[in-house]
Amino acid sequence: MSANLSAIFYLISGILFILALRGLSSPETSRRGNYFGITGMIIAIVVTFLSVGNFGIGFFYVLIFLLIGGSIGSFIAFRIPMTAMPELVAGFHSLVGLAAVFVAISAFLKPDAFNLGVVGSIKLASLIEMSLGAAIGAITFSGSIIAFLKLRGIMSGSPITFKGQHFLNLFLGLSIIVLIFFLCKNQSNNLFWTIVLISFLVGVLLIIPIGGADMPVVISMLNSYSGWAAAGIGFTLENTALIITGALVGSSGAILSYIMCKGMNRSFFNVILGGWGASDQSTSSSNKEQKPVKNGNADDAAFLMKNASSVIIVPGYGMAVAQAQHALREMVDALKKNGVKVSYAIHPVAGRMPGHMNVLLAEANVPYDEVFELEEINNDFANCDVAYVIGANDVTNPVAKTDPQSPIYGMPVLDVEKSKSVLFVKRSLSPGYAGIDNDLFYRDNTLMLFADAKKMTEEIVKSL
Amino acid sequence: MSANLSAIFYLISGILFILALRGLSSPETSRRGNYFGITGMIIAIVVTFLSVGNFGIGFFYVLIFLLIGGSIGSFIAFRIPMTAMPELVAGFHSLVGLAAVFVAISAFLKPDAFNLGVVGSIKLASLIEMSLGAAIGAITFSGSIIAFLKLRGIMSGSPITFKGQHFLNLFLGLSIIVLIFFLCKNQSNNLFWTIVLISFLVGVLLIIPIGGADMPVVISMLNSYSGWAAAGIGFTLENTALIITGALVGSSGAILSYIMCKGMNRSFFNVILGGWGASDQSTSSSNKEQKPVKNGNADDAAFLMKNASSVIIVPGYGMAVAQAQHALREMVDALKKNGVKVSYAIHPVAGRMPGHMNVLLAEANVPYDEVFELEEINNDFANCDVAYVIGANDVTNPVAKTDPQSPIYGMPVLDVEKSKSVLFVKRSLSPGYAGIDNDLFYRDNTLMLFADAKKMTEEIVKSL
Amino acid sequence: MEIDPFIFRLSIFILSIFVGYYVVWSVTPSLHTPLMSVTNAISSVIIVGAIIAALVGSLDKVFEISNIFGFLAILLAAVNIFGGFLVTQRMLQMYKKKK
Amino acid sequence: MEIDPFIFRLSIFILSIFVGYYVVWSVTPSLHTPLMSVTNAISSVIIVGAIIAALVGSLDKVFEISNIFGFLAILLAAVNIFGGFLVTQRMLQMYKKKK
Ligand SMILES: NC(=O)c1ccc[n+]([C@@H]2O[C@H](COP(=O)([O-])OP(=O)(O)OC[C@H]3O[C@@H](n4cnc5c(N)ncnc54)[C@H](OP(=O)(O)O)[C@@H]3O)[C@@H](O)[C@H]2O)c1
Ligand SMILES: NC(=O)c1ccc[n+]([C@@H]2O[C@H](COP(=O)([O-])OP(=O)(O)OC[C@H]3O[C@@H](n4cnc5c(N)ncnc54)[C@H](OP(=O)(O)O)[C@@H]3O)[C@@H](O)[C@H]2O)c1
Repeated sequence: MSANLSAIFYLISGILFILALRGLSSPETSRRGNYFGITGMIIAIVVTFLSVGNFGIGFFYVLIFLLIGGSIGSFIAFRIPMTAMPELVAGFHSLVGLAAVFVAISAFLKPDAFNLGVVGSIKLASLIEMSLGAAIGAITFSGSIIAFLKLRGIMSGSPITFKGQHFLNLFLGLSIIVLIFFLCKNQSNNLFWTIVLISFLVGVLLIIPIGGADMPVVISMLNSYSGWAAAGIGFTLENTALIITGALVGSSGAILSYIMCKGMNRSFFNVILGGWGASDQSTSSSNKEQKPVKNGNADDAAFLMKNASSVIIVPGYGMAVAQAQHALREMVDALKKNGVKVSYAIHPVAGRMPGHMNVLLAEANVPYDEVFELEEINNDFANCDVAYVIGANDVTNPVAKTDPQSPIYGMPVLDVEKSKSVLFVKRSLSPGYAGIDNDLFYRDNTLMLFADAKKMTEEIVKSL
Repeated sequence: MSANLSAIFYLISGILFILALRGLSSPETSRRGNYFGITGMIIAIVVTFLSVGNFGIGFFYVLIFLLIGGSIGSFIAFRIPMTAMPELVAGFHSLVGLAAVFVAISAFLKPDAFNLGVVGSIKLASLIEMSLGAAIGAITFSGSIIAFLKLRGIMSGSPITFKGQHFLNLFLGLSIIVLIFFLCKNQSNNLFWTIVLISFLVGVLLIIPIGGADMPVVISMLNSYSGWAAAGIGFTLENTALIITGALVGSSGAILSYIMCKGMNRSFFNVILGGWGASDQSTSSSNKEQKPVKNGNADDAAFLMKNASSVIIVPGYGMAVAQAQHALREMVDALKKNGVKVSYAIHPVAGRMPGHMNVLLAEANVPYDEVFELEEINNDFANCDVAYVIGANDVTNPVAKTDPQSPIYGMPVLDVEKSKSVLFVKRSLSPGYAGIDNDLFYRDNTLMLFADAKKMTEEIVKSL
Repeated sequence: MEIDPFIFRLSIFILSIFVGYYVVWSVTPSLHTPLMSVTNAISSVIIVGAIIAALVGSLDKVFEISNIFGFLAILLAAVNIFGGFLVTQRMLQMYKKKK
Repeated sequence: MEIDPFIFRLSIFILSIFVGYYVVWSVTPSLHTPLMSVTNAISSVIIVGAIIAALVGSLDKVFEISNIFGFLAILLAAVNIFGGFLVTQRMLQMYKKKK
């Protein structure tokens, strides 16, 4: 296959990837978008086979490895529960990172295969691109592994900090740059390996000080890194598909982290420099327990909602933990049979991942046109009879509107307190992710339903 | 200047142009955006001088022509009244189109200057690119001239149609393609000139059947054409800045026409195939004059608004015609002094150009945060005491919501009828651009103020 | 193994179309009129071609036929560049926030 | 007068960053989770490099050291490609309109 022809096909596959992301602008077009993505990938792979043109025994092994990898991937994809999406994404990122490292290593060991010169005198530009690609890839790999372990609960979610941590990171980062500089001079194998090793270390060190609950921002940031690594390798291999995709993924990941930080009203650096959620948690959760709260049970809740004309459901992280989405759907079906108008209100950072709640509700067969974003539904609380807050906390906390001292001040919140009555389903009065008390628990129009979200919802279904 | 260096600078200027358009996402960033655009242009021009490197007497003449053109442009820019923006844009487009034609001609006559081969054996790809660029440029030129004449009122705005018009256009379009094909074979001068001439003719024929009021869609479409012409020339000259800019302008113009058509709920083809607004106009404007309307004067209006707690202003094309924006601002100031809450509601296709009303209001020093888009303000009419509709008509017509037979059915409209009372300032009961009667004139809560928009508003100011 | 530069230019062209598409959707409707005038101004970057057309050739024969077309194109494009950017600036200057 | 292909690639890179920027802003927030999984899948196009790494070399020495790294990279990327696209598909399948 001529270089020109394959360049055109790589361009096409890059464009198909753009269309894949574009499809996600609405659920209707998203499935078609995914097919575009798959087509783009197939084109890229086939074109690569044809332009290498080596269909010997090696090709056979390539197919085998593809098949093994593909089977593992498919198996995981079908088996993974929807609640485990955050760690799945983290895990997958680590693989992309490692693959980038391996490709860079192989290019370094056999530059002639990639038209980059011969061993010991690789073209300068290629050398810089491939070592940057390898370094970023390695950071992505080990960082994602840590994120995975924290999210999966294998490693404790609490931030690991020590003195001089930021200095150490800075030092290591600079030393990578210095080493790349020397690598360009003498092209020594050892230097290259050292760069890769230090980068692995940096990945670990960068992520351990970040609290478990901040992992979503981190995942998205690592996503961005994996894109930049791919783009770096793309420059080395002079491959348009890789460059386009790398830039796409790189910028999209960065923007997604930005959107998340904005949704929480925190700065990106605040998140990355770590350790915030966990430390506050203990201090503020103790002093307010004495205040009186209204305590309800499933029958009270069922009675209130049955007689309401409209109910808004506000799901949060607790719904995911309790896997209460199916029970919730049943409850809503029962309410609808009673002629109650029900809709769902999703806060942009409800849960632990952007879009987390939407996926879970979709899994429970909730039609997406009953599910509304904050701006779409926030005015409706004033005209609604019952707000059913299930496992959500911070995203309803009015302190974000009133107290400039509060860590979540300025974060947009759902105005549940405007509805006639508010039901809170949670297990205790303990605070949510931001570690601050929620004044709503003590209000007159609030009824607390202390229980696991799933159990409580199932009981309500029974009472209905 | 080396080819590489100038390529980098052209890339930078392309990116600055992207940033210029990006700046328009909000009024705050828009001015900086414009500076980016200017910087990009300066870079492109300077780099071209440096890479041609010919600073003889020719360079001197170039500067002179630049200066003359620049002075004319600046003079026009400072003198033009804001109400004349539509025809100004049309006029400017024609110049870009003609410039593209001239550059293509010059490239055809002296291909060696552009590294495209020698006279008589120009590279095939370049020949196709330059003849396409010339043809599109020529269509842009003559089409824009017609649009300009119609908008300026020099030519009648009524559609000029004759039998077989579309066939003639189709035939001429095809013949251009055939001629380009032969041009590639024998590179004859005469063929090239013929292509340019036919294209001029096509430009005229394409635009004459379109009614004067549809010109805004046409302008935007011609804008898009001028972009594609520039991109075509960009390929010929192998210039990144031109390619990026051409594609930007080409796609942006196309989308703007699409947005306009969507705002009017008409298909693009419906607009382009022409002649719709004018023919209906006469038929429907006669039969309803008998119905009773409530007729008011300035004092009535002043009384109503002074005692209102909130007023929404709905400006339309008539405000632009009457140049009533300054008087309107004075009226609003007077009302605000009386403690009335006033805001402005702008329909996406109010006036005769997208954003037309916004510019006029801005000219009259109306702060843009008092001016709202349809979706932002449409719910507020229900809670508002007076809607002051000044020179607007179609954009308030409720028939768009109720009558599937109406030509504007499905177009989103401003719900002025929901406010307690509606004041309509216009000179008669005659319909607006779409040529259909407006039921609101005959409603109980409507008061018609028959007068020129400016005069009436000034009288109201006096009565306040 | 060399790739024809045309393919790169094609890639740049297509990606720019995407950028144009998205950039315009992100423009606020109240600035659609300035958008039209500024796109007009930037499309006059065709002046780049005009300058080349005007300048190339022997130093003494300034007004050969092909050069003349170049000079005319410079004139037209210059009207647009100055006119377009200035009128846009004039409009944008008028958009003010409430004091 | 030849332009270094690197500059073209740089242009493509920069324009793609713009496209990525805008494309993501246009993604509806309710699909942010599928967005993360699909970007993960498409970034595995790095498999292109892996295939080259695995295949190039003499026909009989399939498992030279550099090839081995290529094969491993293929394995990892393949997990991602299949896993990423399939899990995205599974999620998207769940988003349904009211019947
Ligand atoms: N979505 C994202 O992308 C993202 C990313 C990073 C951070 N965050 C942060 O995450 C937070 C999300 O807010 P949120 O309101 O969804 O959650 P939240 O504020 O963390 O509160 C979750 C609540 O659920 C309750 N809960 C836990 N397990 C439960 C169970 N099995 N049954 C019933 N209730 C249970 C907990 O109270 P009990 O212990 O009393 O039961 C807790 O108060 C925000 O602060 C946001 O900034 C989100
Ligand atoms: N904005 C765009 O981009 C665009 C593009 C193409 C088409 N359009 C079309 O233009 C129309 C815009 O709607 P619109 O409501 O703004 O305007 P309109 O429906 O055309 O109505 C304008 C009204 O202003 C009145 N008028 C004219 N001169 C006046 C003066 N000197 N003083 C007072 N009143 C005067 C006219 O009534 P009298 O004669 O009785 O005074 C007329 O009914 C829509 O139909 C839209 O589809 C818009």
